[in-house]
Amino acid sequence: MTREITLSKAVNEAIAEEMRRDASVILLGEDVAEAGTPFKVLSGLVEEFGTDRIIDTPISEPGFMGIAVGAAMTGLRPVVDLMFGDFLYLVMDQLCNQAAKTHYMSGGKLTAPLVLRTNMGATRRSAAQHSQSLQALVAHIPGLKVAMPSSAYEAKGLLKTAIRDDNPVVIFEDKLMYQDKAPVPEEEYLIPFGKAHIKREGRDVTLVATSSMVQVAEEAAEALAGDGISAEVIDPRTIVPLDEQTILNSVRKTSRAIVIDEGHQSYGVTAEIAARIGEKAFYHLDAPVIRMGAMDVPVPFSPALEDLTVPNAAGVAENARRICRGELIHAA
Amino acid sequence: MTREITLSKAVNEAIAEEMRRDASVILLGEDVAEAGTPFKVLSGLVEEFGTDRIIDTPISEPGFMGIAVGAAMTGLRPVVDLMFGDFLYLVMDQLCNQAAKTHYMSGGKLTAPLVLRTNMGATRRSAAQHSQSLQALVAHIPGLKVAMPSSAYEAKGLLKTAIRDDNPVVIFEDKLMYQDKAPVPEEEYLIPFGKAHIKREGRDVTLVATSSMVQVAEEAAEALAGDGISAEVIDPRTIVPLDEQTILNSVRKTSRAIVIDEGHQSYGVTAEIAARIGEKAFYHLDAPVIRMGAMDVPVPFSPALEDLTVPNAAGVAENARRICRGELIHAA
Amino acid sequence: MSAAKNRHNTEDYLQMYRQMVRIRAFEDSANQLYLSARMPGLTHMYSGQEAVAVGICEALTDEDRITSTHRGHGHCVAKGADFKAMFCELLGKAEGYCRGKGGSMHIADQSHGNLGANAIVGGSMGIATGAALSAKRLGREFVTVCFFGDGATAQGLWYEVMNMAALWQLPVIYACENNGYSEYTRTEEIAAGSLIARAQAFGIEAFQVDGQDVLAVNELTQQLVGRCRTGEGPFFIELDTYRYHGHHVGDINRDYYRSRDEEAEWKKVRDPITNFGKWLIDQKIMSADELVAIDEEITSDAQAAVQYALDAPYPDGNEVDMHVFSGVDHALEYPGGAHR
Amino acid sequence: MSAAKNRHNTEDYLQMYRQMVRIRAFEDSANQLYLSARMPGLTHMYSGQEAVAVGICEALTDEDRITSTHRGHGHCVAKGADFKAMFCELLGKAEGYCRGKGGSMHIADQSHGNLGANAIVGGSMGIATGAALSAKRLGREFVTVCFFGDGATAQGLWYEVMNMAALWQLPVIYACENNGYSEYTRTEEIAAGSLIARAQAFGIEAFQVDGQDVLAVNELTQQLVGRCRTGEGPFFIELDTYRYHGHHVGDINRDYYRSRDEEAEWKKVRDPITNFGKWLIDQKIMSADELVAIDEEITSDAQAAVQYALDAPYPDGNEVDMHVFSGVDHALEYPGGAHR
Ligand SMILES: Cc1ncc(C[n+]2csc(CCOP(=O)(O)OP(=O)(O)O)c2C)c(N)n1
Ligand SMILES: Cc1ncc(C[n+]2csc(CCOP(=O)(O)OP(=O)(O)O)c2C)c(N)n1
Ligand SMILES: [Mg+2]
Ligand SMILES: [Mg+2]
Repeated sequence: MTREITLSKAVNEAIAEEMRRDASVILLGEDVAEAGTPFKVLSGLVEEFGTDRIIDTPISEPGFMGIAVGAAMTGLRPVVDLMFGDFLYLVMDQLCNQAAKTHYMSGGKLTAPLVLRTNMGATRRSAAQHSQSLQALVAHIPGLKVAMPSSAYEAKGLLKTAIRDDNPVVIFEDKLMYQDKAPVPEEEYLIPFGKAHIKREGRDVTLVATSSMVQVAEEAAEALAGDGISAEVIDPRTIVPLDEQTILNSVRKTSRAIVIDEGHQSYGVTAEIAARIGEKAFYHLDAPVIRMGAMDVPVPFSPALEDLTVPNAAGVAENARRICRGELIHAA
Repeated sequence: MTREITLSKAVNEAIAEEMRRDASVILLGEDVAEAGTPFKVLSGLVEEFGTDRIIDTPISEPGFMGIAVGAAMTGLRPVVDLMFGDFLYLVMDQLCNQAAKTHYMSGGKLTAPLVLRTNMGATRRSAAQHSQSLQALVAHIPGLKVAMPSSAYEAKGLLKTAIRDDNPVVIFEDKLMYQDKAPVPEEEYLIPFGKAHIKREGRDVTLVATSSMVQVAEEAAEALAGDGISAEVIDPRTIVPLDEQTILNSVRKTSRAIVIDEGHQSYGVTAEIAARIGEKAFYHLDAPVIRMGAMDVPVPFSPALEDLTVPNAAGVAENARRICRGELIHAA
Repeated sequence: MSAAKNRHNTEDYLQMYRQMVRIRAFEDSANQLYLSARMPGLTHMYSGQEAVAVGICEALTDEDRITSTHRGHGHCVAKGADFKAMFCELLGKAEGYCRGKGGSMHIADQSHGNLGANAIVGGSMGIATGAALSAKRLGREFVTVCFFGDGATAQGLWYEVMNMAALWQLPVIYACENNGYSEYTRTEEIAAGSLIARAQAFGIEAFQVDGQDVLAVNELTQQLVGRCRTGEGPFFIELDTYRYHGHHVGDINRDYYRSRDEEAEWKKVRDPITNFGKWLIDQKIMSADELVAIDEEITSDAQAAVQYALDAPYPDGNEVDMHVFSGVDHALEYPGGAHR
Repeated sequence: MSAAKNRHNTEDYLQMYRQMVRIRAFEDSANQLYLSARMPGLTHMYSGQEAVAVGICEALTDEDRITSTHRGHGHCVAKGADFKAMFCELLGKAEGYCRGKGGSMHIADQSHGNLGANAIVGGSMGIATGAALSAKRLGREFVTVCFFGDGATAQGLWYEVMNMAALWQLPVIYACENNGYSEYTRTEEIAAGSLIARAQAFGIEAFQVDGQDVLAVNELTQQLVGRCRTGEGPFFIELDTYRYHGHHVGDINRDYYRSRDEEAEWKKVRDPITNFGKWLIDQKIMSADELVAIDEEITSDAQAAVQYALDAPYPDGNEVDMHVFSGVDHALEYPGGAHR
């Protein structure tokens, strides 16, 4: 049985189900209990699980991140709620120097099974310190897995998998999608890490898109269909591990690729995926791999500027048309 | 007049010269004064400039990074000494949410002219928390400039430029190169940001290498010359701004490229440079762009393992031979 | 409140009254803009806390610096900002203090020494301390006040910079506006022990003051600013206060974390403007009519500024990659080009 | 030191003596390895501080947890670790506690509850507090001791986790080994106010104890551990102590920051092993000869372990991408392949 629920509800269900299944799962963060977070994603959980398991913290991101690492090393499975992805900078040491390296540095003796749930996404008029999409930072650090759900379905299935994973996992929810609905089965399901999802099959161009950008890619694909261009849309779902094979197979078929991600373009996620395609599908490519990340500018507050900074469907479609027409976009 | 001095001495001279020139330059960090840092890079500065300008701090990286931002906004030009690049995680919020965005968020009214000097580089048997090369993290953040000197000459010239820049600059010194000597003019000089240096001209393959990897690339080029392969070695010197043009011109000439950097390979510096080459020199490439970053593993302590994790000259030369022979490295 | 000192303070008293009323008027207008869906994003109202910003900033000169918070309009007005440029900023317009790039949470007013609001809780504690380091190193007399909330005391950064400020005797005043809540949580639930004691543990002289009493706040601040100028400092002040609105303008249903009665009680008994107004009348400094006239003038100023901002133009799209780097006109090669 | 409690404590006393001597012997051997260029990298000697680690760890069970620091050999030995696996780790050998992947600064011994040394100063404060949260949530009785130095008190993280530990009454003991220096800087230059007061400001009961007196340390810890087990906690202990060597083994010329006289004085007057040995003899618990016999036995154990470690094999190259992720045998497709 499948019904339509919001991404917010999907996250809520994933946590509730895992907390029911496993008494060692706890959740901690700012205003997660009675308030259920500012986005109300966690509403109702404290009523079921109590303040012993749904734990309100002071505004101490490094502190509660560190506490989660220690708790994870000693028998709990903490889910950390980081209110905005922009606060990642504050927890980087505990996440990247401690959690990510614990298993390796101890020669496999210690584990830190924790989940850091946070968000990403601009165009919410929240300005430079509440709009960043910082997935590239954590994807660069060995020892961390990184998931980027693109709908309520993925949000639930990936989060449940994350909670059961014995490694630290960072999961980025798009804060603009919390109210978006998608079909989600009533029955329990998990989504494995490292398996991309072919959202739409196509022949002429591959659109690899993460999180919010999957919708953008689908919209572009729809527009392109009208022009007789058949676009394949691939959602990697996790960027670490990255399902290179599915992406490469697609590009080998279509010979063209555009990579779209809402993080800043330079030194970002699009670079890695484009570089791998360029390296490993080189002899199949008919055109350069196009990257579309967010502009390399801090996110401006003004709506007149902010909307310019992120990739949109029209831009994706236009780039797709150009490479399909064989235009040498950067031949200069 | 040019003499040979160590990279350590070059850094020391750069700071001394800039402090003499500009009374608003101060330096702060742990054990920078009497101790002159654990690497002794700053020895003698406190004797000349006093503890008012060479300031020992407590072990409070976020704190003194934040203090530097505020000082920079109000008339000083702080040089922050971050003892190990691995501690970047601790200062990310102040560096990336504050310093990097101040100019933009204020619509150009405020500036934060500061330099964060830190280091990078493995194979020093310092294990996972003292061996990272985290340049990719800061290169991803708009508003930060990022310099990676490859010898004493660059270390001095780039640092002086950094101190005079009105923007926050992060400069990574390779901690294994502090005692390496190179010719450095007695006369004052600056090295502009965003201008790559062609270390060695060649026809057959372009080796783009950063910091410590420039030496590795030169060694490989030397070996390749013996095989009749002419390699061009390019040192970007700054990865933000990146001198795309010089790199592209070279690749358009050689038709082949290998990108080498000591940061982790995935979602790292090699990805960005390879992706740009793949996109903008696509029609000139005869072979896939090869990336050689550090392995995607935390840096292991054991010498038997650590040495495996970073690119070396033999590996670079071998990859170069393969692409020059037209071997389809990743054709599978 | 104590008795008026002497008549020549009249100007100061009036200025404080006006500034508190200006903040309240600004926030009422901002809230209306939100409620009528004419303001992008969310914003945090300062109403109720006016005596803190005004009492402190009236003890400062334009040379003195402040750092502000997500709840920053009050600090900005109190430090001398202009309504029009502020509303323009809140609406993302080109004439805003930050050309629309910062918005409510990043509003800065360099000309009056406001180093900026900050959307990272506690994020400006280092900046304020660094400004104080500048003053000391450059031999300048300015003092820096670091505003932050009770919730921000949970950020480790504060302890790091207090330690350095104390070691280096920096002219900085840490001003903690304890409004009893951080977001939807009562202060008692997130702060163990005593805030005052936390500062004192670093050897910092610490004070607690009624944040609803503008004169008490101002008097204490004057003393401490004076001491800072003669080489003393740092200092810590905890100011007890209250926010009238929700955590942000969208926080309407808040019974689950605080009662309407509690809110009503503060407004009735401890309103900083009402009480100071009464005192001005009691002390025969102003008449009730004169105060009403001031209120009305300021309200109409605010309305005019709102209208001005609503009519003002947005920044041109090509500004999007300006100001990324100082000294670089445009940071991107193709801002509107092939990549969008 | 106070008088011996009663004869049935003899075993405990002996165990403390042995453990202190074992730490000293371990460090002497490690230093020799460094000086003879047979150890990769640098390491930080614990010598001089033995009474802290031993006094505390002897009040703990194997179920109790500790977190350790860059100066971690002492904690590791005191918590029950084996010489061979430790030396193997220091030399990067496969039989090391961490298969050579961690080295001196990351040595961990899960089997005895040592959650690991940490090369980030203060980096384990969250981990220790989190372990205490586990104990409380899982209804288990274990107590966690968080070791750190005086220099680490400058890390903001400590204040953040103290606040939560106090709010949530967690069974954790923060043990600050104040050895007077952080690297090449005296504590007074980097710590304003009072360390004890900093903990107290969060409502945490705080103690100061002579870190050279193993019995005093042990007695206090026993009390606090007992109270933690019955639901009290957190606690803070400041232990005054001294490191005999340089900051690390390579810090040989250190006159510029501390005098040889100061070092000699501590060694002469306040050595924890010498003094405890004397006390054991005074109390007629042991004879001087018996003590010498113990010392010799331990020294030869250490030497044997060093030789064992020197002869032991390095990990195979293919281990390089193992243990990146739990549940993934090898993280990389081509660890030794085309990319090196
Ligand atoms: C580092 C960080 N964590 C969390 C938030 C989300 N947040 C914004 S305001 C706030 C509460 C702040 O409370 P307080 O400091 O008391 O200020 P008040 O809102 O009461 O003025 C929180 C948690 C943030 N902006 N920054
Ligand atoms: C975050 C961080 N900053 C700086 C360092 C470098 N460092 C290593 S040990 C040390 C001094 C620590 O002093 P203390 O905590 O007193 O411990 P002690 O060495 O005296 O045992 C410093 C600064 C580090 N490892 N981590
Ligand atoms: Mg508050
Ligand atoms: Mg110390």
